[in-house]
Amino acid sequence: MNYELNEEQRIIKESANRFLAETCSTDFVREMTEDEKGFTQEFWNKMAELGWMGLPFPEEVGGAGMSFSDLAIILTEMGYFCAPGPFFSTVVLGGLTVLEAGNDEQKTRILSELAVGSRILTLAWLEEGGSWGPKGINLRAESQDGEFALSGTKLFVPDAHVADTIIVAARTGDAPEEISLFEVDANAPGVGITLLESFGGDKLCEVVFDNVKVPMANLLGKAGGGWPVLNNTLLKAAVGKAAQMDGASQMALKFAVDYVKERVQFGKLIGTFQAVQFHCADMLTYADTIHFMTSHAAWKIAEGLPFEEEASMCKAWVSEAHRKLVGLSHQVLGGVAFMEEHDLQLYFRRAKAAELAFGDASFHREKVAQAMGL
Amino acid sequence: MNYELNEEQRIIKESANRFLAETCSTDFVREMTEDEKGFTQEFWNKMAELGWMGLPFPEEVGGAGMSFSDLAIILTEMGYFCAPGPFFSTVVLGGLTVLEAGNDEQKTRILSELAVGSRILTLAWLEEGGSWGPKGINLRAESQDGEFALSGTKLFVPDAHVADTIIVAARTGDAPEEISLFEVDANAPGVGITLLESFGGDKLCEVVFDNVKVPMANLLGKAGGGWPVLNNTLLKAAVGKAAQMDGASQMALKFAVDYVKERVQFGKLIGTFQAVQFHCADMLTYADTIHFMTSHAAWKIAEGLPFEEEASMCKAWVSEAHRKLVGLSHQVLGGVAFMEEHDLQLYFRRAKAAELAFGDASFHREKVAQAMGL
Amino acid sequence: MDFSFSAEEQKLLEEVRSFLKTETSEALFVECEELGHIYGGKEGRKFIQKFASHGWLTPNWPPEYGGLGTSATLAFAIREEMAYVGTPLVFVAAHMAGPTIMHFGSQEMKDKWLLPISRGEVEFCLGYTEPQAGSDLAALNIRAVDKGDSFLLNGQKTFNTHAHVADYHWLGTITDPDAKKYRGMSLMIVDLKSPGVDIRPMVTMAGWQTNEVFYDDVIVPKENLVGDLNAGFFYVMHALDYERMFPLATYGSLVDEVAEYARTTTVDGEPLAKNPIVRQKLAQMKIELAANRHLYYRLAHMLDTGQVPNYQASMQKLFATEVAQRIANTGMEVLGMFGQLTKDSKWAALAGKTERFYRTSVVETIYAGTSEVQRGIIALRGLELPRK
Amino acid sequence: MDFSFSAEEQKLLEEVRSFLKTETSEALFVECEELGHIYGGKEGRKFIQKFASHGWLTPNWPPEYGGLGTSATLAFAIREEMAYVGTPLVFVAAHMAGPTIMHFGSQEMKDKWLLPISRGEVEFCLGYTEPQAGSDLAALNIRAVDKGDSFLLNGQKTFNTHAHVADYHWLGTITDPDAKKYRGMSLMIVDLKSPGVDIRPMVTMAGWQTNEVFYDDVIVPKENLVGDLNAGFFYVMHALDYERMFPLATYGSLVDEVAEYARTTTVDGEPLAKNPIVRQKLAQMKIELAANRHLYYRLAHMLDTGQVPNYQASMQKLFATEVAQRIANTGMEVLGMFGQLTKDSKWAALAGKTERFYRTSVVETIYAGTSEVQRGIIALRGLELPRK
Repeated sequence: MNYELNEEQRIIKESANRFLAETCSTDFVREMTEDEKGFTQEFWNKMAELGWMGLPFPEEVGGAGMSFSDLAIILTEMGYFCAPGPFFSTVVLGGLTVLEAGNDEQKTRILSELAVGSRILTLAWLEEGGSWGPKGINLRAESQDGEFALSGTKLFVPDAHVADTIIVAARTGDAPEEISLFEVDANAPGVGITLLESFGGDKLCEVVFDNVKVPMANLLGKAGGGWPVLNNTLLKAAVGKAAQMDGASQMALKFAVDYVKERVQFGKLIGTFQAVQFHCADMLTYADTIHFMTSHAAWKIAEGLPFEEEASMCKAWVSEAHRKLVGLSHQVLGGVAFMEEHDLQLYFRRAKAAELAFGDASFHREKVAQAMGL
Repeated sequence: MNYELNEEQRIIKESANRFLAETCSTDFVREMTEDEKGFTQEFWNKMAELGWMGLPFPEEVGGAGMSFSDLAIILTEMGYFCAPGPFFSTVVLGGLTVLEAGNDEQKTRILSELAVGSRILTLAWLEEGGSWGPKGINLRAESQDGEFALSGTKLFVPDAHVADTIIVAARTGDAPEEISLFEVDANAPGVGITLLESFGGDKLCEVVFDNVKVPMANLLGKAGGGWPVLNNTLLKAAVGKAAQMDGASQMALKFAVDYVKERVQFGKLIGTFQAVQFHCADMLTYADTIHFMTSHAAWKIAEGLPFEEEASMCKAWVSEAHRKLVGLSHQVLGGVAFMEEHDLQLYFRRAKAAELAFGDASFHREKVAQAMGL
Repeated sequence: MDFSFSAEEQKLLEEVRSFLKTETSEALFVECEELGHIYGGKEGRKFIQKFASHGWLTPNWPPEYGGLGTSATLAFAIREEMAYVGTPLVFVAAHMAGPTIMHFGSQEMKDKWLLPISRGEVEFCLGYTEPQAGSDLAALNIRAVDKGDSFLLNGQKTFNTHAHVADYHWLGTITDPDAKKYRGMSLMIVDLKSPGVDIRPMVTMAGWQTNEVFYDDVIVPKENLVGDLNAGFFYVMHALDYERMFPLATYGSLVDEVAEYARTTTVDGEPLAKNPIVRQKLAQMKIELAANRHLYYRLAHMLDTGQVPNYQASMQKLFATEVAQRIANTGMEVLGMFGQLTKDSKWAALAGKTERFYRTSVVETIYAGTSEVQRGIIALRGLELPRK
Repeated sequence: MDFSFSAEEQKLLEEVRSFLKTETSEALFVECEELGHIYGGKEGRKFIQKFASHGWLTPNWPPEYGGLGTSATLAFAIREEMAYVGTPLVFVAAHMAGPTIMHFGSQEMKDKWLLPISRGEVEFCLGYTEPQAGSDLAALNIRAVDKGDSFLLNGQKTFNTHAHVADYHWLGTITDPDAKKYRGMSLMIVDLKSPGVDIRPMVTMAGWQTNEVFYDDVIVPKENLVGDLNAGFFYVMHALDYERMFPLATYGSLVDEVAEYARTTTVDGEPLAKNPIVRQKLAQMKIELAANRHLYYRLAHMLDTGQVPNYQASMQKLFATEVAQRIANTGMEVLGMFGQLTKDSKWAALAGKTERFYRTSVVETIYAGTSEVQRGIIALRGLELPRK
């Protein structure tokens, strides 16, 4: 057992922290939230130069061959600073799916571009029905004349508006899990992308596919074999999201602790009030358990071990603990942090979006129940 | 709107309080918990003399013609003092069922004896399956030769070991709700009663019916029409149980508040610590809401208004709030109240038994959901 | 015990409901939104004056001051109705300043202010909080110096919701800086159009506007002093006892809408409402609303029977606001991904109401006395726990 | 990061598990129960001595004192195994007194006590709490007066679990009544068979026994003083940092049993385990157990890397004990009416384990530092919040 980062990981963490502290002020975050694109090319290029995009991918395709645990460290720091942009969509949702399902040609072509920051990816799976399961996927891919034609609407597709490639989960048969994954050019005729206004500060899109033609060669993995791959990616994404919440928890805790050490009410530092102390103690307990649950699930993925139960335990715990932690931070900070200008609200918004993303606590508890043989 | 007792009710409350303060010490409660019978004839007779047994029944059958709200006041005081004995079984479970379902002869005969304390009743409905619904009732009553024969096992029958009459919910047909109610002599051949050891301090029994013959005349209400009556009684019983928890909450709160005003730790009265104050504040909030939710449901019953939703809201809220209140009292009292000799444990045990009785919070929330049209 | 409204009360409430249904125009809500989700513009005033013309703004005031002389219960019930449909709810003039003037103001002050207030003609905003004095009113810095006929006011207030549309500031200010805490504060009515008043918007994370108000040599006529000099803290506390009430019906309406959404939305072939976890969550909210309703009407009952609510008001505020947060969060959970979409989003559920309430709910347990302050009051006043 | 045991650790744990399976006799549990649910009788000692003969009672002690020189992680893991099967878990001699002797005791004391302790041959019980000194150890009253070769002890202790079966009392006593608080307390080892020692049973609501111990002119040889005179409070605090750990596996076993019950019990024609609400509740307990496990092994990791657990130990105690209460309550909820039946009842589910745990769980958040004390430590030490 070892609860600390190794030397290499500490370096990753520190350099990510340093980079984001310099480049990703909350002014920048606010600006990017307003910005339609949601990030700057400069910021994106710098991350690419640091090798972040290629971090979890094999060296053969231009990646750094590092582990999911290492990726989680980057995501944690991004969460700490609310870093904007399609990094998560590209690397976690897109990249890991291609790595898992793609053939050699696809992997080499897509991931090598991804790794240098010249291709933005995303994943489209949710639809109107609001279901997280395979039955919710009803966008059809009809095979005709040696290609597929996709028709239907995907919702909540992150960063589709800036993506080069959308990986689309589409129905290719009537059995519940007959789902296939396709690499779709975001600029292909018939693809219509609309930004959805969302309170979390992220960029979620509606993507309408109107008889979009996709070549056979763009099938990722086996026809009808998409669901296990997708499920796998979504569980990894849940852990990645937890890593962001891990970082965000540290910042929300810091806001509160710094404040209670300087704010005076009733003639005393409010940090001396037992009630405030207890709120802060609970925040620290949430923060530590969030960190460990996330690290454990990430480690399982990194080690190539079965990770499904840990991933769901992680997302279930972190989703709620992080929300409660941010709530306590608000309670401790009082009216000051209810102001738009206080940065805690950025974290409050992202906390709820992260809680919902890739399944909320109830959803993942149900998965844990399944793993328990209930 | 009026949130206070009326003059008459205040008198009932004060006299019940005075009587129980005199006769029902916690020494007596502990003794009766150990005692196989669970109460003394003397205590029972005194309650009868005070007119408690007949309180909610019409004057024609020897009752006092008072309301369910008035009965709830008595139950609250009994909860405050942990009063032992088959009062609840006799009056609420047995008496109210007879009042609802019985014909004139049955009402007059049974309730007039009940009212003077000379007949103890109870109700047998739960069985091995652990279901609260009609499907859980599988004890059969076969009609043969102008009488019924009952065979099967009832569980968790309160006070059956001292009852004269057991009202039995039995299956008389295959449709889920084809349930009938029977007045069964507890001493009839074939009735076998065994006390179940239970941690709550109450007297729950297994009652085995081995081809017990019951005359036609002992059918209460219509054949096959027992479920609505039973359901009605159980909802009233849920409110009655909440009334007991209302009283018990007051005592558990009192233990804590008295203690924190005299216990010194770290050189201060512990009641000055903000954490202790907050625990006590939460207890008071629980106590007040418990009281109002219970009073409201009882009032609905008393007024003859539809009470199903309020009864379930009441039991759902009170079950959990009371448990939490008792838990806070334990936390505030610390090690002292973990001792068998401290009376709080009597309330702790009864809190859980009361929480489970007549459906726990989840069960009643589901009923509320139904009432909401979900 | 009696948990019903009288026939008379029911009839009046029916009229209020029907008024609210027909008179809450789209224009009213649009104006509100444009003013930073704050009522008080032209449409708003038109609405409230029409509403007030029935006596419903101050129903429990005596008729001579523009009320109907009804029970407090009815006044509380009317506010629930307003809350449910989402119209403005708290009127500082009618609900906070007015009663204090009635209790403690001079006859001149009563004659001048109460009728216009009851008719909804003047709007006040609350001016207690300062940057260093949030939960702690004893820490006020703003100074009013006696200049004979008037006071000269200098200082700053913060979190003055409604100041940018109100006519007057109901201001707590230090008038005796040497007095022991609490004993040097006075209440006065300040015309927000006075020279030297500078109102600067502050935007909250819920999207609505509040304000900082800066006072630079502002002259306040002495006649605008409320009651006695240096008795302000007592008046504020008194008003808290009499006037605190947190109708939760706004959030109650969200529960109803989320339940309706659950009934009409199908996920994986089954109505969301059939999901046992959704059922439990919504039922729990219904139950907590019911519990709050009792704490709420207990306050009215106490007022109607000549008692002074004390810790009971703190309890209701505490309970209501914590329930509000749970309701908003439950709404977000039930709506899932759709709940986070804002009003203008094509796929938004319930027109973005849930995420808006979720953001707003953050401040509920903070403003008007934090949950920590309320728990302290309940313990110290309700249970008489020792202070030291 | 590494969340696995080494192959070596796994192998040893496998041996421990297999030992626990075969060597925990019915007689052991019956004896425990007869002693008031307290281990320490003949069977108990036989068991622990056999267990200890493998070095498992003090695995992380150095071999010269009877340990195996293993990691703290392994020691923590062994305790989880013991907890899971419900054998005695906390040995005051091996787990509290021994390490303090090792750190601070004289060479004579180490030579005399450590090997017998590691072999499970002597049993200690803890003697800190007094009626007026529960959470507040600075309030001790018991006095040990220096009589040259010995101390003369007078006073009273309370909540001395295990005292009626132990050999020695690990006693905190005042040795300098004039010293400032915390600076006049010493630790000493008192033979419980000494004349003047009176042990009186106290029965807890969980059914198990604890004790009051009265000291009336009891003579304690000076050699039994642990470390320096008046340094006792420091030793106690040091031991807390090093020795606090709350394996939750006892309650973990309940979760597994309740889950099995749910899988095998049918209600209304469906397995209880298919009830979505039951599923959510049990899954949540599984998740909280997992979270606690990290807080637990973090402590071991800190010890293994030369760090001193501080607020981290408080956090684990706080978290574990609150989870314990939720687990016991969840068990009661899932078992419904059947959960309240006690062991001897014909219809009891899980042989009454749930109701027993439910009663026991009450004290978890109270003993060994209440949750309030732990939260204070986390805030003050973990976050360095101001004391004043």
